[in-house]
Amino acid sequence: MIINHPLLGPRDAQEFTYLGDAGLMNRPYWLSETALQQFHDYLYLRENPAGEHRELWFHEQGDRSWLVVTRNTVTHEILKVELARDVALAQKAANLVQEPSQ
Amino acid sequence: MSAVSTQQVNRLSGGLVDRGQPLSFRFDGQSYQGCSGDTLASALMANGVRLMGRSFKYHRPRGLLSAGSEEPNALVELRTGGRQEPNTRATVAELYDGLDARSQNRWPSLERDMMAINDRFANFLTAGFYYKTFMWPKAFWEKLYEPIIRKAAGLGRLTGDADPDAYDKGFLHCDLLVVGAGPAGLAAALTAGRAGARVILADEDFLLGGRLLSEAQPLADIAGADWAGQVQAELAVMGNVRILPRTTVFGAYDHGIYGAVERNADHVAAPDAGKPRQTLWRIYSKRAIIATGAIERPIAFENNDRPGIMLAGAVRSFANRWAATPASSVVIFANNDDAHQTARDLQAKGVDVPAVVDVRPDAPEIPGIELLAGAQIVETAGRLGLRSVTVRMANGKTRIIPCGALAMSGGWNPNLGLTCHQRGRPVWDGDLHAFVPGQDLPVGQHVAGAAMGAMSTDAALRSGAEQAGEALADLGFTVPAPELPKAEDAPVSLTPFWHVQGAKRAWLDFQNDVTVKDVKLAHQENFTAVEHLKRYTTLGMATDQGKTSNVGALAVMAELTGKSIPQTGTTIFRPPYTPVAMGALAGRAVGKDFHPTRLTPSHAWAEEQGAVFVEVGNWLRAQWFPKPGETHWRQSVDREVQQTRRSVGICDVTTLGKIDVQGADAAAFLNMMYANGFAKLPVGKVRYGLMLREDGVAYDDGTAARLAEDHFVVTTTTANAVLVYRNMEFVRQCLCPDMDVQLISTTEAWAQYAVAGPNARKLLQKIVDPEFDISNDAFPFMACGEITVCGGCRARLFRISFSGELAYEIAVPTRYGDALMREMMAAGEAFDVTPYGTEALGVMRIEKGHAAGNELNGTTTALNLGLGRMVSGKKDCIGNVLSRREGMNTDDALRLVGLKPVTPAQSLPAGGHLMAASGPVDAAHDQGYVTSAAYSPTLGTAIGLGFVKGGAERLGEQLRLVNPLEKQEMLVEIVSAHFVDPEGEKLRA
Amino acid sequence: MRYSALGLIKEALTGHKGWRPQWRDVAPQSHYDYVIIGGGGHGLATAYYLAKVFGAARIAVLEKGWIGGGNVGRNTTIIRSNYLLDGNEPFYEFSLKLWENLEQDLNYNAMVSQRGILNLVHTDAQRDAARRRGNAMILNGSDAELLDTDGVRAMYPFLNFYDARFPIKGGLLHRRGGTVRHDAVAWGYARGADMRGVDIIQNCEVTGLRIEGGKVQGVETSRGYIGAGKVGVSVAGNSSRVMALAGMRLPIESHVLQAFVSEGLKPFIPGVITYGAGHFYCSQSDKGGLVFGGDIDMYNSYAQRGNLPVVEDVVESGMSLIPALGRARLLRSWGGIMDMSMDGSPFIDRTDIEGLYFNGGWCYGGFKATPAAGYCFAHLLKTDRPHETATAYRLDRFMSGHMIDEKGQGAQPNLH
Amino acid sequence: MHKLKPLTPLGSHTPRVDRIGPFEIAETVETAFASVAARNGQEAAVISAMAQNHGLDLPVAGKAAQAGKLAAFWISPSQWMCAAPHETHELLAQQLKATLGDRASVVEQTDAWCRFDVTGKKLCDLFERLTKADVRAMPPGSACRSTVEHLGVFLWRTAEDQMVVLGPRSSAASLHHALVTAARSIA
Repeated sequence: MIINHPLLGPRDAQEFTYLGDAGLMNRPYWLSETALQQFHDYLYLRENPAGEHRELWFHEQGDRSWLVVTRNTVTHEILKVELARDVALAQKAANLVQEPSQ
Repeated sequence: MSAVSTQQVNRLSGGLVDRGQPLSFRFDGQSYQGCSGDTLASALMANGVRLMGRSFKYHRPRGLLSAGSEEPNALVELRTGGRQEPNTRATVAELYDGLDARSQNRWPSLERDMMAINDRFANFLTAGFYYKTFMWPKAFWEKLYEPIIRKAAGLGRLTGDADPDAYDKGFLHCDLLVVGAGPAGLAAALTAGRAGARVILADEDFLLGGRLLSEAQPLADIAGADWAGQVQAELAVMGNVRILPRTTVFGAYDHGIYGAVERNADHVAAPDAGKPRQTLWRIYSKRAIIATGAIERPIAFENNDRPGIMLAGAVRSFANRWAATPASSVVIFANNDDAHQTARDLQAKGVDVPAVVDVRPDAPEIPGIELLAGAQIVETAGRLGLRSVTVRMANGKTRIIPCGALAMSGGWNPNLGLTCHQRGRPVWDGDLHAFVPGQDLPVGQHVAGAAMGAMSTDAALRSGAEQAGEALADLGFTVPAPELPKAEDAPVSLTPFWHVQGAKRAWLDFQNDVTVKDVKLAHQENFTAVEHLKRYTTLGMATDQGKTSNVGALAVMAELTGKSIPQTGTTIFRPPYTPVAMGALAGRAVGKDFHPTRLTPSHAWAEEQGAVFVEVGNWLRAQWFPKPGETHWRQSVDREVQQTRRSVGICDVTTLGKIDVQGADAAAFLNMMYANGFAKLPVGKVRYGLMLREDGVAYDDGTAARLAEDHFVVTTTTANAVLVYRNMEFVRQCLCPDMDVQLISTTEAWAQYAVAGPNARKLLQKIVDPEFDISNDAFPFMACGEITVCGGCRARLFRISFSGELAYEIAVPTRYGDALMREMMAAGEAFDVTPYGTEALGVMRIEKGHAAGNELNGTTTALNLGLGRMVSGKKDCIGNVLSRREGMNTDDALRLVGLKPVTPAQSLPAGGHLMAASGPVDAAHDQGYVTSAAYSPTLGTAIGLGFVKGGAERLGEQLRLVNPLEKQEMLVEIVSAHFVDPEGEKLRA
Repeated sequence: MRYSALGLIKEALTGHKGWRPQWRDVAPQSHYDYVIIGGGGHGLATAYYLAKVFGAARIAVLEKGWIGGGNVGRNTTIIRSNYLLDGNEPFYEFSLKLWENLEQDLNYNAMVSQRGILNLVHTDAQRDAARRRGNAMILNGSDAELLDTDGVRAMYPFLNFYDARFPIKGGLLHRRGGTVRHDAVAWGYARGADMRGVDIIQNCEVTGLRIEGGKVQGVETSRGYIGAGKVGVSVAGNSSRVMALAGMRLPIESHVLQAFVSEGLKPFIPGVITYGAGHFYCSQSDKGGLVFGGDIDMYNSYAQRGNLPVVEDVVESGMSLIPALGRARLLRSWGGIMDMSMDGSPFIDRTDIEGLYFNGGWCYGGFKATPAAGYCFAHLLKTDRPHETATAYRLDRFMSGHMIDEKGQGAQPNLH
Repeated sequence: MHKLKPLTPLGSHTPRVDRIGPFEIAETVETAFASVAARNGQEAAVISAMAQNHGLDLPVAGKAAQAGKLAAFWISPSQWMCAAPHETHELLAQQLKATLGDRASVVEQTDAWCRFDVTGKKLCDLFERLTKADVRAMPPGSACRSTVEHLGVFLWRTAEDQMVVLGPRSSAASLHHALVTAARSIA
């Protein structure tokens, strides 16, 4: 497979290490009432669609960027590639607006 | 048997063979001569050889069916010794001088094969017969039946000798990959090349031209082969076009990546020294054109498998390209016009064509050749080679026609392999009566020429140019259409005809001996799904993967089920297109080069000392340093331990991972990474740290040294250096993106040595430059700092101890590591310093009760390791929450303990299980297991570490250590894991 | 019809006119007591044992394509009971014992061949781990032997003992392990179930689960609604898809595992051998093909095909272990979808929905488990209690912290 | 000067040079390396500081830059590898840190790497056998990280006929073996 790196262009997927469901970026708050249940769901009940899947790839043999790759798990077609750090920063910003308590 | 037979009785005039370059070769010990340009198949044919192999199941005599890579019958063992390659298709084996080939799957000889007895029992050996038998008595399957079956099965032999040849790998990038250099492929490459695109043109043949090389009809006023030569010449001088002959594109993978094997040296006896036999190319293409032509299909009729019965197009290829005929008289059997061309070409070459048998009542006449229209061949004769065919005439009468060969044609199937590799499904073309590529082609893939159903040369040329134009237009090229010669443009004229009705066996899959009867039986037993049909009858499972047999079998099944062929199923192909030598797929990564080797900074020095090395991951580390007179490794290891504990020892610990962590939030970041806290660690101090996975299981431990408020150096275990770095980047980029942290690995930048033992400080004081005070007060336990050594070389010093002794780790830039080791050894002479290896390191850490890889095995928690306290409840960290799950915190949870044999002499087997001192010995009563064990020269007894249920509370209790695997059982006592210096006075001294 | 030597001879002499379909093609009835979703090895075995051992009636197996078309038809045919953990080993030993009597039980020759499995070790730590596992196997009633280098050489002289990057230091030999003709397992169970009245319905895709008041009522299929007393889901790589029809999320990811076969060769590799320093395991089929595989492709996938890097990785490993392989040719590669669980171990459990049961998460270990998985799933479906060898295979074990992690890789499915 | 005698990555006191057909493969030890990573939000500041103090314009992704004795190539978002002659810049990291201060994290990388300068006309014919990177699409002034025979490396195209390969120092021998073997197979 070829992943079109946002900064480096097309790179062989073999340069990357796969982690999985991009939901792993949404780590629950450790002190919440239901932390145990939340962490259980976060770590163990991942998305596993036959179709579009947002997933994390690490460019281990490249620029060491974590990427969020949107890929179809049936056709392997890649529809979108983002820098995970940008995604995470955007989420943080959004979360701050929603739940200022944390 | 080895008198050279020089007369090539079946050699015709003309062709693309160089009679000026005769080549001698051997087949089954008999010497022959062929010409440059021959394949083994054409050379054998020219020499009048028809019998070339035996079939898989019935061991029926077999000759050539085809002229190409789809050949199911003529498989030979090529070369000898380590280079012996089984199952080579004679049709693609280029002839070279001295070639030595042998027939296979026969005993004692090809003519007299004892296993042909199977043919007599054909009634018993029908499809799936073995599922119904060989079950009585029970034991006999493995003891008797299966060994016999296995011996009879298989084709060629592997010698077991190592393959002496080298294989290369490489990576090619292009705008357009053209697969196949026939008319369509050449036209495509020409179009794209002239447009300036990066083009790769690959063909499995050693000559470009594909079918053009086999056809007598010219393109306009020029011979097909000559036109191919002209195009090749033009492409060859284009800087943007790369031509790869002898290169099989075997697989279509995701996103335009194709796998290809170039045969660099299979056309010579052996590769030149240092040169590869084959090269595996991974081709990255933006677009690809599949121009792989078509494969002719046989007709099933009784005994249609005799040597001499071939595909009509193949006969034409041998006659026109290789100037060879399977016999002096050849009958044609067909359901289409194309085969008539074979008759014409053979006649033109002076081969006798007694008749053309055409199943079509309205078949067109062929001037000068008898046409038997509406007739069928119902039987053949000739055990080791065709003698005659029996024809049922249109009027029902039968007629026997003597002949040495039969050229049959049931029509042509587009060669779809690469279009199916991503599960694309071909569709049925009712006009061609064949499957053509469907709409679900791999992204970026186009199909041209006969492969897409453009069967005439003219249509192939034009579709090649068209497809290239389309593909490149997508990429933004402007593509002028090239002027192409006008060529033969006959429409496909064919009446579907699959098999002649009859009671005897009519072959569909020639290699695996699958007949029409087998398909009928499969249908009868409800194996009607095409995949069931294949798996039950083994149809299409042979080395040709059903290239010539799948469609015919589908047609028969369709008749039986009363469905259409497309309703019955389709033919899907999987990689590789043709079998690929394993050597090519492995490339250079074999033997010692399987993985890179990592050497430590003191490696050269250690070699001088005669150290014994051991693989630790990709690292080579000194395991121990034998001294003269030491005959057993234990002597060396015991000495290294004793010398270190008595005075001082030095160990290369460079392999530990080192990660530089900087930034305003560096401390907060480490708080997140480690179970224990680092925020309050003062500058100039080191702290031991434990890392958990998010599931709460411990996975790595190490230290973090704070060199500045915003600067840490983290060490990891050797095994987890890469993983820890990856996880740190994950936390940095994905979980804590707003933290100010920067990371980089420095594992290789620093040579690092542990200096341990009561005299460690004294030794280092001779190395560390005097302006740095490393006295116990100035540089206490767990201190760290940047210093200089040996007169100004920058270095780092950490006062940490894995051995439990007064110990330091000292680091200098790697290039100085060798020199520092030598300096320290010299400085240590006064103290009887010893280098120590990984064994002594292991002994000392067990004596000290430090957990290592055997304890951090991926299933143990901080609690199990006796480090439960380290998991801070005051802060978040990876693994914090899930480490509190009930199942991981039971009272009888496994705890790390020390173990001592009750009889000191006994050594403890790591991996032994622990049972109560008395009572049953079984899994239900398992109390734990031994993780690490060693002989402790310090205590003069074997010691071990292990996990025991509720271990911490069971000190002093005796258990049975059982090792049924090696019939061992012994009593052990549970003791503290800290065998030496439990109070830690030594390391603070 | 029962197969016998006599019957075979009779048919041979009379043109094989008498052979009956090995299973009937039937149209679905409106209601069954038990509906098994998934006509793979596990589903068919479940139906067989439900009917044969537990005396259940009115059973249907629904298969969206052709039976045996999933992983039972695309695996590397290995059977073994060489597991470390107490949650696993008793189950796999139970399975191996069922294999040992399978052919007589089914009256179908699936070519169970206990040729022995050898796991090579290349470091002292690996030997320690092998010793711990071998002992666990023996303590659980299985068999194991620890071989040294010479012991390995005696069995496999053609391995790389001279310039190996990672020298062979011995191996853990499990003599009762071996191989089975994989397709025959599906057909044998199908035939056995069919003979006991089970309806095997091919080309019948389940499109929905009808659930009312927290209880399953039946299944919607491409061939209409089928009522069901109990529904057992046994669909391997499609577990997440099918259970999503019931609104459930599973601790499972679907990954593609490739497998490979070489051209037919005369007998070369006697047993099953697994490399300890690379991703490679290999055996030789009765037809002569070397059947081998390695690691999964590492990314979530529902495509039954893999990519080139894994092919190269597997063959590199194979060549570094068996240098003679260079001259053999790779004939065919294919991919199967593995239901990779979060700890590498499976589930055979009830769900929160009454009457809905789940069997899955087998990673790439499903084939060897076929008989016991079928037996234990049937036991659960019939009695609502887990079979004694399958009590650990609970869906809630991650919440309670009772993972069964043979490889110690944690919640990273592609590493199990 | 201290008394510790350096060893080359290949374990000798003199760098190794191999000439194979049209190729020269030269072990090079005369370069000091230091990584420069901008602190959060400091990328612009670091870039301008490097420009002002060293006259070097830090390059964008995939590129390298040179200014006098100092060179740099991009290795990660907001992170570069700087290079300078070892004899004059053995303390490159300290020198850069002195001018960049808290705007950047600077780390000595000199001995983390072994460096091979591969020179020859048919450079791309050689490297297409070694790396996935499309070397024909890497004009002089390009740099990228990829793999060579299972090793993570930096490829730095310094001239039409020269590629600089940086590999993990501990694997220098394996990397050298890979380069030499590939050269022999086409020389």
